[in-house]
Amino acid sequence: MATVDVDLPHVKDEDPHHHGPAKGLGRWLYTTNHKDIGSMYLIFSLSMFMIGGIMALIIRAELFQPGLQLVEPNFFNQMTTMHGLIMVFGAVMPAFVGLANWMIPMQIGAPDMALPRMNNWSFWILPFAFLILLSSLFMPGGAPNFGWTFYAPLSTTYAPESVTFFIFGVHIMGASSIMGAINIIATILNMRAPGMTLMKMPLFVWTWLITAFLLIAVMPVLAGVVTMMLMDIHFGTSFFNAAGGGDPVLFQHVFWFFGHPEVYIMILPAFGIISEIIPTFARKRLFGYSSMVYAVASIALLSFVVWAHHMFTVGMPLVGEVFFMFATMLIAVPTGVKVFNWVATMFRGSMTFETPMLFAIAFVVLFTIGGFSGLMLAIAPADFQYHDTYFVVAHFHYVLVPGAIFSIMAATYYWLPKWTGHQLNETMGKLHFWLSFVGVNVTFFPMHFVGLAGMPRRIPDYALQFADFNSMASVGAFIFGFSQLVFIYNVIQNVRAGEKATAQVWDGAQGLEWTIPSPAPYHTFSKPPKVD
Amino acid sequence: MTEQNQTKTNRLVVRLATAAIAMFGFGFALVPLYDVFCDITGLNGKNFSQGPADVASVDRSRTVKVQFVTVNPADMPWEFKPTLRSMRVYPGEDQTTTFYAKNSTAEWMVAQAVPSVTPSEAAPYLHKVNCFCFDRQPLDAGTDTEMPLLFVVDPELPEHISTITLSYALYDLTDDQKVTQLTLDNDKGRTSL
Amino acid sequence: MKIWMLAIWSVMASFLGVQSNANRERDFEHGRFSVFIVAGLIMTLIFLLSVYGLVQLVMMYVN
Amino acid sequence: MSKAFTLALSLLSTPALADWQLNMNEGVTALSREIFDLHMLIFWICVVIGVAVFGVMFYSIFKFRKSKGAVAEHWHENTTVEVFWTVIPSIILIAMAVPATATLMDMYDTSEADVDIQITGYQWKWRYQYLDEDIDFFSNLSTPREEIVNESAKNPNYLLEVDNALVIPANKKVRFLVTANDVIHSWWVPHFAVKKDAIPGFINEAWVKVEEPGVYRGQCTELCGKDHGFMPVVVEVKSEADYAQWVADQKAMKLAMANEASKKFSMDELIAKGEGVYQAACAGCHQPNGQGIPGAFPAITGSAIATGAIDAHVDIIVNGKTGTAMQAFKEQLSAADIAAVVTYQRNALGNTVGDMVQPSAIQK
Repeated sequence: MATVDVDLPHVKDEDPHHHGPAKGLGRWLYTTNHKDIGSMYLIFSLSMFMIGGIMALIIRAELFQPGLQLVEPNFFNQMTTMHGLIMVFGAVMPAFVGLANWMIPMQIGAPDMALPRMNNWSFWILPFAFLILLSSLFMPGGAPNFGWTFYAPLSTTYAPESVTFFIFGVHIMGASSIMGAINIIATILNMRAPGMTLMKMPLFVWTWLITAFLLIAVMPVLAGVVTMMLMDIHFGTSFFNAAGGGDPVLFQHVFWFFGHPEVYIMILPAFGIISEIIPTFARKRLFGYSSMVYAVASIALLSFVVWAHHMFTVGMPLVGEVFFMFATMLIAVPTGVKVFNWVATMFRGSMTFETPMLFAIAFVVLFTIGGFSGLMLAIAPADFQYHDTYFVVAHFHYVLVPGAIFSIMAATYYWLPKWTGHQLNETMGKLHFWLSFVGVNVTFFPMHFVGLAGMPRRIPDYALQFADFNSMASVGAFIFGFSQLVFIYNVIQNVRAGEKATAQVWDGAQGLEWTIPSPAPYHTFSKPPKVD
Repeated sequence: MTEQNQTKTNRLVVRLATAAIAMFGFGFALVPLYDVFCDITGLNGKNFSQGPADVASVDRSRTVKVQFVTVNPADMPWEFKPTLRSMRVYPGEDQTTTFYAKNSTAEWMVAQAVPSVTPSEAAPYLHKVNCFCFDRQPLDAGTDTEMPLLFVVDPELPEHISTITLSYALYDLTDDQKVTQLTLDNDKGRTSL
Repeated sequence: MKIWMLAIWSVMASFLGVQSNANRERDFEHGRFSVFIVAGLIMTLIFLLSVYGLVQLVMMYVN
Repeated sequence: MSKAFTLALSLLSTPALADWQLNMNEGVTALSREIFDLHMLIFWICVVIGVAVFGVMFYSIFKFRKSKGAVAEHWHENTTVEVFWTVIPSIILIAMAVPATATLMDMYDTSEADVDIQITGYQWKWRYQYLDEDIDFFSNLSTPREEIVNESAKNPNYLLEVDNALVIPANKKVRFLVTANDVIHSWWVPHFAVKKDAIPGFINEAWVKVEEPGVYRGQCTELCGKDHGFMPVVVEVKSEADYAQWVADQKAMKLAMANEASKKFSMDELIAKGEGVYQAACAGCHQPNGQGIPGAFPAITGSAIATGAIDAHVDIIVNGKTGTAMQAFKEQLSAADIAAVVTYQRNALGNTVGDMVQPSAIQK
């Protein structure tokens, strides 16, 4: 991140008659303040993370032992589907949008987001989207039970009636993401403080700019595919119904055309966060800032040409298999290489290991393990043995839980003193880290083994040879699950009390957000800072 | 937000919004794009060639085994099977075969056969000159029929392909037909007034 | 024309994931945003076709 | 109370054979071994790169600590090093692509097969049709329900056992034509390294040439609804002689079943046979006690159809009911089975209608 030396705007010269936040519920309902909306996104994401987590614990409790103990198979499928949907669209994406809302204006010296009212609206439709989705749990026929990838015809002709609620839920989530993305692009491109050129922007802002373009390109395609589903179910078309000339494989192509860029949408902001945290605690500038920016930009384009590596066993002609294998292996290069940049940043640095740094290092190690299993999955012939087994479940949980979730936790611990003005309780933070670290590995590493041994995905019960590793995974899941209560305690504790945090907060921190006092005043950078 | 910044933002937002709507359209454009792509590569064993194929000459140097397979999806009660399990054909030579269908239920029904070819690489080379799958096949209660298929294997079929399997999934479209029939009658009724 | 050549070269560098600070400053100083988007799309198309060509080559070579 | 008891019972019954299999099955075909080698090759490449990267990282973590007085240096760019550590993995990947493409091409071999078998995925069972012989049967999960709900100990092949296994000859190329009847399934036998999605309305093909006779087990690998985890694949590979013998037995059995349809049964014989058929084919939805699941699957006890006209009862089993989950069992059950299960449903599960139907009266 380019070094930024800027004169500290002292609080006094804020315009004196400016008013603090409104009082009561109205503050949150009508707020157009990027900090309030950021907090609401993060609180919403944390609650969704808990709900999704409870569903994960139900799944793991059932899979603790062979035999059906707790739930009957149809409800189990509902749990896996809702767990996937809520974690992807409810926990990870809103958390990143919340962090973007909080930090981007402060990092580029802007007073607020470019379109504050749209910002409010794109948050407030989210709780209703998930209310619609979650209410389908109580409808006759139950919630969606066709997996978060909702392949046709299971999700069209053979779906429970609540599928229509699922479709409208996804429509609204998509609208919220698109509006959020438009808002972020407009803010980054038009509202940077003078002197804050694109070259000097922190990497978190860069990765979010690229993610926003990805969102605008693919969320409409997701809206398109669920609209096609709606027409198939209710208006008698046959996009995906072979009887009327449609094709279920068409669904998979259009879904994964959205799906693969979506997984990059869920990891690029994490790259940005880690690229902010490691330089701070290594007290050394990020190694190869330009390479990171260019590599992230190339991912935005290359992620559109590899979607069919999710479909190697669907019966593609040989030309298709070989093409998507080559393309997937080639685009792994700009993605994987970033890890070397982080390690090079640490090399010859001067490191301290507070909680954010612990999470960041765990991210680099465990995300790379997920990246390696991803590389193994790219080998098409081997994928015939891996596809739709627990090996794939282990892969994407390694890139999502120690990947996206750990980076969100790292960001929260990193910027919380700036938001609340209180220093972090390091011991509690470390307790949460080590519990999560152990829980995540005990949960997901055994899944590699049962997956290779032949256990398919999304099954409520399994053969005896998979029993031992599954019970271990379930124990790990409960450890990881309950250690998130420590996280909630840490956050609430930090909001309520703690030593006064300085503006700088972290010794090695660079960037505009550290030039304003902690807690960050309600309105910051009303007058743009001088950045040279 | 200075004045000039505001207009710049508005123009940017309009451009981004149109991009989002364009991508929504692109999502739907993927459907015809997919069919064109399938027709060229035979992806998923589909080919939409209908009618006589301009085939060079009969290639008597090799024979290709063409197998016939039938599937009754969902709750299709008809009995449906090929009269001939497989044939050895010369590429370029017109061939005919029939498929037996019996409607053993107590009501009039109409069905639509959906073809699929494997290996998908061979799909563009199997030309269906005339096939019962081109249109819907009605059957009265308790009656049966033999439905014709005229096809020719294109001599340009790659050498390494020696067996082509053509499968038909027979779908029950009785309800769909009744709905379309209803609308047709209404139109006729309305026009005749 | 020089802008286009530089843009193409930068996009290829970004596909590899390596870019020097100097080049980046040059790109951001002189390059125009739209030029980079178009160059990026063209290069992605070229990447697509070259991988497809490679696949056809490998297929021809085998049988 | 009973749920707590079953939970306790299941926790106590630690499975007989604890198995800590860590790696992929090497398999019994040339292709599955090739795939296993590819798997191990890419695995070791990842381990080597991992050790290198994490080595440098943990070295830095221990060596360059502030508490040990490390002072951070100020370089933050070195394009040559970056090019170096980008080109090396690219070369490794390209090198990796060569054997992978070779194996993939072997898998898409289109030479003539000795045996062609059509595999059709149904909601929650497989159907095997031998194209050259007139053999056609369904393969249902045969794990007893008591084991699944933990009322009795689990046998070693728990959830991986079927009533009629697919039988194929060893050392012969067997070609599978994979399709589906309702939703997308996926036919997978880990030891063959064969996995192909079964897509309704379309046909896919896969092939295998197994070297050693034996029984090989797999499962459906694409979410297909309620009992996705309960439709296993069992393939019995026999030597050529045994296979020919098996084909002959199947033909003989078909003949026996044909004349069984003309035989006269007593009421008790029908009810006894009917109970077995009910547990295998109907209990999945209508539940073993015939109560069904309200809102999803109707109950048999006191059902209007089961106690009404017997012809309507037969017709709904033979032709199913469009638009509902009730399938047409015409192809899945023999005439004798249908007659038996109809008689059983009318004279058991709380119904006492008292009439019966002979297999010869079943119109298929």
